[in-house]
Amino acid sequence: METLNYTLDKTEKKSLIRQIWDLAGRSTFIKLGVFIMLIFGGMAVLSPIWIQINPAIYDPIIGVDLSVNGSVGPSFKHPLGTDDIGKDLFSQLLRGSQVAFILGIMVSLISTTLGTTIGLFAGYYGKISDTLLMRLADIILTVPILPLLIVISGIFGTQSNWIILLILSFTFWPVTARVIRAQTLSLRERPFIESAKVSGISNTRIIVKHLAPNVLPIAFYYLTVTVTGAILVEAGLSFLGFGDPSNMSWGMMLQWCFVKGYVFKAPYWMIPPGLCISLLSFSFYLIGVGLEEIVNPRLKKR
Amino acid sequence: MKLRQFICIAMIFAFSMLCTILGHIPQAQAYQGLILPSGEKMAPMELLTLTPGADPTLNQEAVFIAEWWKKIGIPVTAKAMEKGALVKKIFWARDYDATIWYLGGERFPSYMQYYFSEAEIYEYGWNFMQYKNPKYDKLSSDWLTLLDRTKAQQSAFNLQKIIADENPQIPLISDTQLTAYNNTRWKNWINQYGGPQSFDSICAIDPVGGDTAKDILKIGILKEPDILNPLGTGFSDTWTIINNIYNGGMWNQPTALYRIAPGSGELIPFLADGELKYDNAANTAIVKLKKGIKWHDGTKLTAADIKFTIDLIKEFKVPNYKDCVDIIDKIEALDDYTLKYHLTKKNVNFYNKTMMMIILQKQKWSVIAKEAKAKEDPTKYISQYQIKNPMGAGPFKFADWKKGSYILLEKNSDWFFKDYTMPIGTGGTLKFDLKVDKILFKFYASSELRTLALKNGDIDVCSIPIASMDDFKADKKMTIVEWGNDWTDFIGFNCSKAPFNDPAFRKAVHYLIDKDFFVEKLQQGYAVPQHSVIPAVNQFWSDPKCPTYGAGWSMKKRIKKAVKILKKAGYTWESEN
Amino acid sequence: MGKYIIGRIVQIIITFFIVISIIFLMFRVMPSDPSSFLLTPSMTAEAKQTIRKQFGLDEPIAVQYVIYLKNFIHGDFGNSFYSGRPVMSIIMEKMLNTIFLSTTAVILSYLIGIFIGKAIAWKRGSKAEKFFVILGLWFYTTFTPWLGIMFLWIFAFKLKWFPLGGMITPEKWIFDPSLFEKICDLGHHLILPLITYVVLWFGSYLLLMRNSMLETLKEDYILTARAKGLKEKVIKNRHAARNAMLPIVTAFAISISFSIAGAVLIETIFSWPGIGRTIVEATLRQDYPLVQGAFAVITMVVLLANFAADIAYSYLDPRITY
Amino acid sequence: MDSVLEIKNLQMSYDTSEGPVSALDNVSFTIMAGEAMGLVGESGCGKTSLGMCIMKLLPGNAKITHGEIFFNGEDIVPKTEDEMRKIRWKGISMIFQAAMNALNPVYKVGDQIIEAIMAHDTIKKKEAKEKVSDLYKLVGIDPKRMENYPHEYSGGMRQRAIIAMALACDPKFIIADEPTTALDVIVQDEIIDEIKIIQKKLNMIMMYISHDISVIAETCDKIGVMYAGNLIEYANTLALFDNPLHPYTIALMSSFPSIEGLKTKLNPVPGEPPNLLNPPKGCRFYPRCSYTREICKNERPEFVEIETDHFLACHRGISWK
Repeated sequence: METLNYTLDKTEKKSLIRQIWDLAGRSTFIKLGVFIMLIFGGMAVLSPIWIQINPAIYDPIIGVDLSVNGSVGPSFKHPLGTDDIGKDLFSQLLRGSQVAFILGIMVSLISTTLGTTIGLFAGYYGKISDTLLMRLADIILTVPILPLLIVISGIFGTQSNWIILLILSFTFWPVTARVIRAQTLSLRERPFIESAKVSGISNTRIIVKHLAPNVLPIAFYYLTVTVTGAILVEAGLSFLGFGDPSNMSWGMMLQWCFVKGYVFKAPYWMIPPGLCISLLSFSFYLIGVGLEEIVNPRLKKR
Repeated sequence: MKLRQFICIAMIFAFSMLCTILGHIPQAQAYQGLILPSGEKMAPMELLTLTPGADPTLNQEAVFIAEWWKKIGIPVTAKAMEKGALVKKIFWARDYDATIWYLGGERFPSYMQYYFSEAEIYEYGWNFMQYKNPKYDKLSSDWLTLLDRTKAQQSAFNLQKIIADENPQIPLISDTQLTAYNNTRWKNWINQYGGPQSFDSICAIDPVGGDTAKDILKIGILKEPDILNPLGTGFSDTWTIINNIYNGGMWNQPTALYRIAPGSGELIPFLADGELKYDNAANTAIVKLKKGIKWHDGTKLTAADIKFTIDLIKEFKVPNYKDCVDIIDKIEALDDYTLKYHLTKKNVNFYNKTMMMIILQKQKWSVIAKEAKAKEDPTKYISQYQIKNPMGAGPFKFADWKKGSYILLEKNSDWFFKDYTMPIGTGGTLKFDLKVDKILFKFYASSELRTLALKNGDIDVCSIPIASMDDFKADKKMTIVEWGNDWTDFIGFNCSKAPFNDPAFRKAVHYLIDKDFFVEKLQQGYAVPQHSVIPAVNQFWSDPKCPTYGAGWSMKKRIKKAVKILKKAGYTWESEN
Repeated sequence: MGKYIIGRIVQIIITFFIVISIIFLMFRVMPSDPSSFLLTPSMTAEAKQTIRKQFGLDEPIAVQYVIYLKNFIHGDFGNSFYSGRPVMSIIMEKMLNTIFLSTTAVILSYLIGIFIGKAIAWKRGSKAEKFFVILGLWFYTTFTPWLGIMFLWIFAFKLKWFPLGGMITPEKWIFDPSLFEKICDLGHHLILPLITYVVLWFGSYLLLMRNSMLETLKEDYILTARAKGLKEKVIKNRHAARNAMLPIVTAFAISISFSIAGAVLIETIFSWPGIGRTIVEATLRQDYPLVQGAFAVITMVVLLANFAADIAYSYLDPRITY
Repeated sequence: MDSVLEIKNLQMSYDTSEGPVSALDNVSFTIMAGEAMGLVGESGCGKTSLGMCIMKLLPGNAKITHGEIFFNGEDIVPKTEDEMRKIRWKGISMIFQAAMNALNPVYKVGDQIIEAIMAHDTIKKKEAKEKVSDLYKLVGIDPKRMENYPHEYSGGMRQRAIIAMALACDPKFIIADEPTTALDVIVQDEIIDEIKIIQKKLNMIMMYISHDISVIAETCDKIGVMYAGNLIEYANTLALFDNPLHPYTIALMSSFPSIEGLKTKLNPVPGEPPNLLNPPKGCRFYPRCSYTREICKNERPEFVEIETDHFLACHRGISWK
């Protein structure tokens, strides 16, 4: 990744985001990714509206359709059927969309911001701060994430999405930090940084004004890829029974399906959440790969 | 154009966040803001429960109970915790308002004493509800010394009535355990205590068809036992295996010298020969042993083995059996087949626990005990001792254990009780045919896979989830056995903390719990609502006349009744309409 | 080289020490009590205290920590709370099963991923490239347990081609089969989890290889090779792929170690008695020593794999000398 | 003398996401046996593209749209990749620009040369090795160094090794693409001398690509000047130096210090090369030319022989005739 040589000339007129958008428009991957993502965004928005139709039945946590006996398949009233106690699966799926979006995006925002900042500072200042931060990153990278999260979840005794969010954010930053640091190291030697240094601009200002814009495209790439990681890890945790039991994420839906013994009996219960998890993480990864091809010139067609 | 797209997506995110918040706004209730008689507004509380992965039913019960309690303005939320954390919070720290927990599993319900007596309120004690009632304490400790069964039963009913009226806990439901077996291979399963996988059932079943010698009974279990040491393990799945090697021996399969008939609560001799002779004045008991009982290696099981076991447990203070031996001052082997127990105090635990205790072979265990004494921590050593080849006097011998896959037991052809008929329950008899040649315990990681394996014929018998009931009912090859669980869920209140220190409040919230909803919805009919601390399946001890707190009522009626009780007790609301 | 290796070993030891210390501390501050799982009704208060004492939970944290480290240095991970068995023997037994499955899976998916990745990078811009990239991405982001369940459902439940999980068929092993039968049985059980693993993972190698290959193809020596009039196959395999493999070798060693850690989900779905499942179960039972031990072993494996990858890299790339 | 290489009206363009880029246009020249031809021009003017066209080593998005390349009397433009493979290195070989990366870092240098020989001649490895050893002596490297990896060579040695590699199959024609750019001056001189000597000794034809007209003047018999994908002037070295006709050539010459050390004023060419995505309709040098006329703007000048062996593409030159 040290070959990411995407530096932007200060004299270019278009803004960075604008440029990425212009290029993104040409990537099939990004278009497909955004398309899928918008569908799930729509689902997240639909969730509260759907609940308001009949809160007593469609609430994903406490709504129970008393007229239903046991788990039933799709019908007009319940587009995806109900679970074994008569709760609407469609409303659960919609709520899951919200959880996945909020968790995934928050985790990636926090961890990428953290990673970018740490990477910039470690790369720019070097010396002890660099060594310490990168050793810390190494240690975090050494520890396998899912088992670690299981252990931490077990330790907390009770799970909430906020705890999962925090843990994920603090385990995901090192990947970004490493790449950003490598990039910063090479940028630091560039003439425009040298000249900025000579002209007496403060270090913080150099980092914010000169370095940060140049590493931003890579940060964008990690921003999308981390969302995938966060969604998948949260789903895995929930599936294993370490998720937030007070909410209804997709992993949680699968877990309920599993503990109630409906996995091989009720495809309408088992297939949608798994498919949604996979599709949403797929969409973010697609965008990520599309972005990578843009920000990494070595992958560009000649 | 592209920038507009970006703004669009950003707006969708913002909107969805907003909607999320909107979607979580609670519904308006008729009664809001409960005010205690002391004039304070009731502080928000948590109803603790287990995570869905650990126990889905308990988890959902808490969610719905919290919802119902909200209807009369109690600010409650259900909170799921890992088991270890929950135990620490309720048993150790006592830092909670209300929790869902479960109890039972004992044929003789001695928990009536230790769950509710003031003596157990100390840290780590069993009375985590911190229920104090001197009258109850007196009655329950007396009850433990009553040897007369009728009197003891009446006394137990009185105890249950007090609990039912005072409501330090609210019993909820106990589920019906469902077990299915392959009837093309096996027949005549009996539903004995502990379910069809119990030692009794295995000893009594018949294979279908002729070639019985080749028949392997394949049982699917979920958790692989890690240790086959009866002194160290406390897990029911492990006990399913150990019972068959040792003739039973723990609370979930109480069979040793005697066993308890579930209907009458009487002792039936098993290894023992005839009635137990208790000398009330000297506080001693004499037990005779049947002659000709052999260990798996062919040596005789004698009184010396029993004496050795009790001495061993006393000496090493093995925690699992401590209360079995604590009441024994001294044990003598009068001859090879006669034992004399000297008791320290009068306590029915002698009948109900000591007589059901596991028996270890002196020859084998004296070697282990000797090794243990040399160790730094003998108790730890002996209770964690890895027994490669566990040996008992039971119907099956240990044959093979492939870690991670299976445990194999082989028939003990010299079993004393082969073709033995013994009275069970209220009148029936049970014949230990012992026609099973081998038992194969297969381990599965999930009940899903285990159920499928049963369907595919990979295993012969296992517990099945409610979800599979319809399938199995429709399957002619499968027979389903239902048996009532002797455990019950309950809500325990922290009786030392307002407002749960007020019996009226506890009574009011009891009225709000629709146990029938749990039975019908959560368990789809495969459960029974409980009204007494002792599950109804424990026929002899459970009081059938406990108040039902509005069985069959509608929620409206329940709310009305609860509000009435609370108003009478001086509770008010910030707003009611 | 020697100096570098010593430096790395010191680094590994320090990292390992930090990780196990953190794990230790995490368990000591957790709000739950392991003895809760050994509580049986009818256990007296004294008995409960005895159990706590047995596990050394009544000592102060500092003392526990010193004892823990001392034992660790002697290779003693303590005994499991749940079963009392030495943790090391449980872990070794489970680890073997996990390594058997994961390593086979990683090698297979690695070979498939590299083969396809190489081919599609060569055919840059073709429909096949787009197809495989999207396919690889899709499987890479598929939710593992879900795919496992789907495969079980289709191939084991509906079609009955494969067993429903587990590692062996006990019935077959009871009657002392020949070694060949044992291997066949093991293989039969291995196929479905293996396929799931491979399907899930080949995508990541495919993408890695493709990207690495695309970067390599831009190098001047590829042009030289073409100018030299070498055959396409020679250029693709001898020049491009050989160099593109360099970063993938590092990825390989690391992914073997991570597959061991990531086995949690697959092992749960397929009833595979491995270390991943052990971690989940041990965590649910608050079995500190077992979780600590398993975690320590996994971390060690990861560290050693990284180390091995570095060494292997230096052999494969003559430019690198430590 | 026979013409070994003859290029007629070569046109090549790259497909890019923004549209086709006309990288080569209207390129025609001939190299006779034994001759060394120099190609000069600013960076990005298509010199390397021309070299690649002759080798037919174009990237996937590049296409020869028009023209013929005769090598030994055969047109190689329609040849398939397989046929081309046989011509490469054996017929036409190349000394690459970036010596640093032209050698595969993971193989021994000797092996890489042997590989080239083995790909074309069916000889035993031992013989090939001997041949490489001879080549090493020829270019002035110790044959023992064959067993080393590229990173163990110094820059100059690497360039020599590349020359040895280019000579491995006794090619008829060598394209030297800026072989000395990355080297320091002294080594540069040595290498250039080396190339010159070897070329004469082996009697090969050579195309020497460089942006440094002085280097070319030293090495080559003929000089071609390229500008923005066009070959604008082609003549004998002496003729060109005596009488540069194209304004760009004139400007180019004056922008380099003279070899004789005469102090003339350096005149850098003002402006920037045109964007080849959308080249000027007429003469491509028109926007920077100081002798423009109306016709230059609209009509493209033909590449014609103005004097014997002196070709030119300029309206000014044509009008002179």
